[in-house]
Formats: sequence, C-alpha cells, structure tokens
Amino acid sequence: MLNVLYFASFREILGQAQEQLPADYQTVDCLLKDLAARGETWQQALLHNQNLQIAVNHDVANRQTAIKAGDEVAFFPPVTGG
Amino acid sequence: MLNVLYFASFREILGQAQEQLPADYQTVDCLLKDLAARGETWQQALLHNQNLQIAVNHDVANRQTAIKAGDEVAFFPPVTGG
Amino acid sequence: MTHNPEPMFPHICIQEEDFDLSTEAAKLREGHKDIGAVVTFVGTVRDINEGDEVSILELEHYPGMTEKALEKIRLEAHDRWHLEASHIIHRIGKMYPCDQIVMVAVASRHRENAFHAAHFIMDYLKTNAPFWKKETLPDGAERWVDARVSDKEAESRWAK
Amino acid sequence: MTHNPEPMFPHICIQEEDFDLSTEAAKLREGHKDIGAVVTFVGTVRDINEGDEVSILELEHYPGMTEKALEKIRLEAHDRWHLEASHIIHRIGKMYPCDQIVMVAVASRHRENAFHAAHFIMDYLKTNAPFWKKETLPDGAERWVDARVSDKEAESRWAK
Repeated sequence: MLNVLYFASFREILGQAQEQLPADYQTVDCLLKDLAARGETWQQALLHNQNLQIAVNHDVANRQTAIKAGDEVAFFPPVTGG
Repeated sequence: MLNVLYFASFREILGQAQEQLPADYQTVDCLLKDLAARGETWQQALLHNQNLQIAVNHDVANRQTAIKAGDEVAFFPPVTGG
Repeated sequence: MTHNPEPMFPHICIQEEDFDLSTEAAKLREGHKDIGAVVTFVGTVRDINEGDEVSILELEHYPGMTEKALEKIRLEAHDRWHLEASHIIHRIGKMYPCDQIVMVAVASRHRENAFHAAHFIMDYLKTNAPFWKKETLPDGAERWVDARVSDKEAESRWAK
Repeated sequence: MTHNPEPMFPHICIQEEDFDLSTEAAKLREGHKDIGAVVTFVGTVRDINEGDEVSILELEHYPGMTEKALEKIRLEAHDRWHLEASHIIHRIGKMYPCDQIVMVAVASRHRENAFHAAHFIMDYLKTNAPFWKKETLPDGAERWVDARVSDKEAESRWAK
C-alpha cells in the first residue's frame, strides 16, 4: 500500500488529509494521472498545477520519482512558514 | 582652556587620564607637538604612533582639526569594543 | 503536535507553545565556552499582510518531513560556517498579531559566521520547510498565504 | 557608569549591569505592531583569545563620545534599512568568560533588512565606538587587546 497525504489548500480542496492506495504505480506521475481521473477538482489541483509540490518519504520529489509499497507520498502547495 | 583626555593604554603609558591646558593651539597638530616635547614617552605615544586616534568634542578628528578654547581633545588607541 | 521530550532532532522544536528568547539563548550556549557571538532571529505575526488586517494566523506543517528538512538546513549551516551550536523553534497552530512564530539561534566564535548562518537558515526554512500559513481577516474570511517570489530569490543568493 | 534613567539617547545603554535578552526584545517591540522580524546579536566573553586563556575582560569607554558614536551608527542603520526599532547595550567594567558584553537588537517588517542592519551596526561599533578591552590572563598578567585588521575589513564592506 501507499500512504498518500494532502496538506494545506490541497487538503481543503480535495476534501481529505490522507488515504491508503494500492502500490500499483511505478512513479509519482502514474499515481498523479490516476488521481486526476477522479474528476475536474483533482485534475486542476494535481495535473494542471504548476505549483504542485511533491514529497516521497519526507524528501522533496518530482513526478519522475519512483515509488513502491510502503512509501509515503505527499502533495502540497509551495511552503509559507517562517 | 582645553580639556585633554587620554584613554586605555595611552592613559597608562602617559600616567594620566585628563588635564587642562591653555587653549594656545590652532590645530591638534600644534598641541601634539607641544605634548611630545615632554619627553620620549610622550613622543613615542603621540607623534611616532601610526595608530593614534583623535577626537575633538566627541567627534573623530585628525591632526589638521582646528581647536579652540573650551574644546575637549581626546587621544586613544584603535577601539576594541563589541 | 507538542514538543517531544526525547526528540530525534534535539536542536529542532515544532511546538504549539510560545518560547522565551533568553531561555533559548542560554540553552544554546550551555556547555560551550568558546562562543563569542550569538545571533537570534525571531519572526513575529504582523497585523497587516498584502494590505489587509490580519486577526489570526494558523500554521500547519507536515510532521516528520518538517524536522528532517530543518535538520538538513541546520547541518548545512554548521558545515558552511563552523557553528558552535544552533537551534530552531517553529510554532504551529493559531497565533495572533505580535506573537512569536519562529526562532533561529546560532552561536559561533566570531560574529560574521553567526550572522550569515542565521540568515541562511531563515532563507532556507522559508522555502524548504513544509509549513503553511492561513490568515483569518477581521470579517472572518480565511485565506491561505501565497508563497513569495522574493523568498525564492533570497534562497538563491546562498547557492555555492 | 551606570544606566541613566533619563538618557539623552534612549536607544543606547552603556552600563555595568548584565542584560536580559527577552526583556530587551520585548522593549524593542513594544508599541510596534508592524514588525515581522527581530534580529539580536549578543557578543560574549570567550575564554580564549590569541591562543591564551582569559580570566577577566575589562571594558573601558569614553563617556559622551560613546553614546554619540553609537547613535550615529544606529541612525545610519535606520536610514539604510528602514528599521522599525533598534537598541544597543554595551557593558563596561569587569567581565568573565561567557558573560554578555554587548547586545544589538533590531526590528523591521521583513527579515532581510533586520539581518543586514544588525550586522552593520556590530561591524561599525567594532571600529567606531570608543571602547577598549583589557585582558587578565590566569597568571595575573594584563594586556590591552589589539584592534583586528579583520574588523576594519568587515566595516569597509558596508561602504556605499
């Protein structure tokens, strides 16, 4: 399984903070395309969003990053702390 | 009169912190030459000292700075605070 | 999420509680005699952002990734400026104008390194640590704070 | 010389007493809501200088000129970096390893200005404010601390 997390505006727009998904994806990009198929909101937030930030297992990642069972994948907007 | 002050190593080497002198000098340079005539120690500290720092009335000054009655003239080594 | 009493990263605190600058500076210096310079940065909640009055600022973060990201930034600062010690605190949850949000404290032998390291840590924290701010305006409207291009530019100035 | 209760330069303190960083940061921020960044620098007595152990550090200054020189530096920092507030404390008299010697605290809307201004004030204080340090070594020998060429170089980097 994959642990998928959504933070900040993504959590609000997508209506969830966390979900478990089967580990059926070779890369983040494959996962994103499947999530985008859920509808317009998901497509806008995840596929057509230049500002999408990605982390895999707490490290900055990108669409080409490989993922495997047990990984934690997070999607969020640009950070604004400090 | 002039109020003449000596700080830090100058105070120790010259053996005094402060003295009143007649305001008989047009510039700091004239005053320095007269003080240097007091002996070897004064000459070394005030005339042959590349590191001599001068202030007139609490402002950084130099040998060419004009002085007049009532002025406060200070001699000291490079500062080392902070 | 409150401060873990036995954290994996003892020099990083993510906490709801406020902090005291003197206490933190003393902790930072404890056990180090060869410190000549201590620089601290404290970020506070401004009552105005993007021209609007702000009533509440809420901070969300990504537990686990935050600590890892901050520790990476901290260790890079140690590497580049030979620090004697450093400490980062970032608060989460609801805050109000004038509240303290974040503290970076660094100690080194000489001031030059301490100034650069604290500035570097803050610039990297702003663009690399997973925190997000949401503002509540006086009429109750909420909005997520936008990332600033100027923060990205500030970060890029430290590129080696 | 102790702190004057009604000083001519209220943002400059030359005092024998120690100071508390939190108290000073709070004073600095008091009455200012539009502050987003507070940077403090604290200089402390190192136990080693020029390779020798130091037991006592004694600070002498030039009353009157010191305040004037520091106020000039402070106002130039305000002019160059649009600070909301700033405060300088410098202790005089006898101090011991780990003691606090000097504090510069500045507050501004954004961090960039606060970092630069605090660094600038310290670099200028080091070369322009009439303070002198005398060290006592463990064997009782006393020596005046030499001015550092590196401090002159640090100052020159701020030339406009």
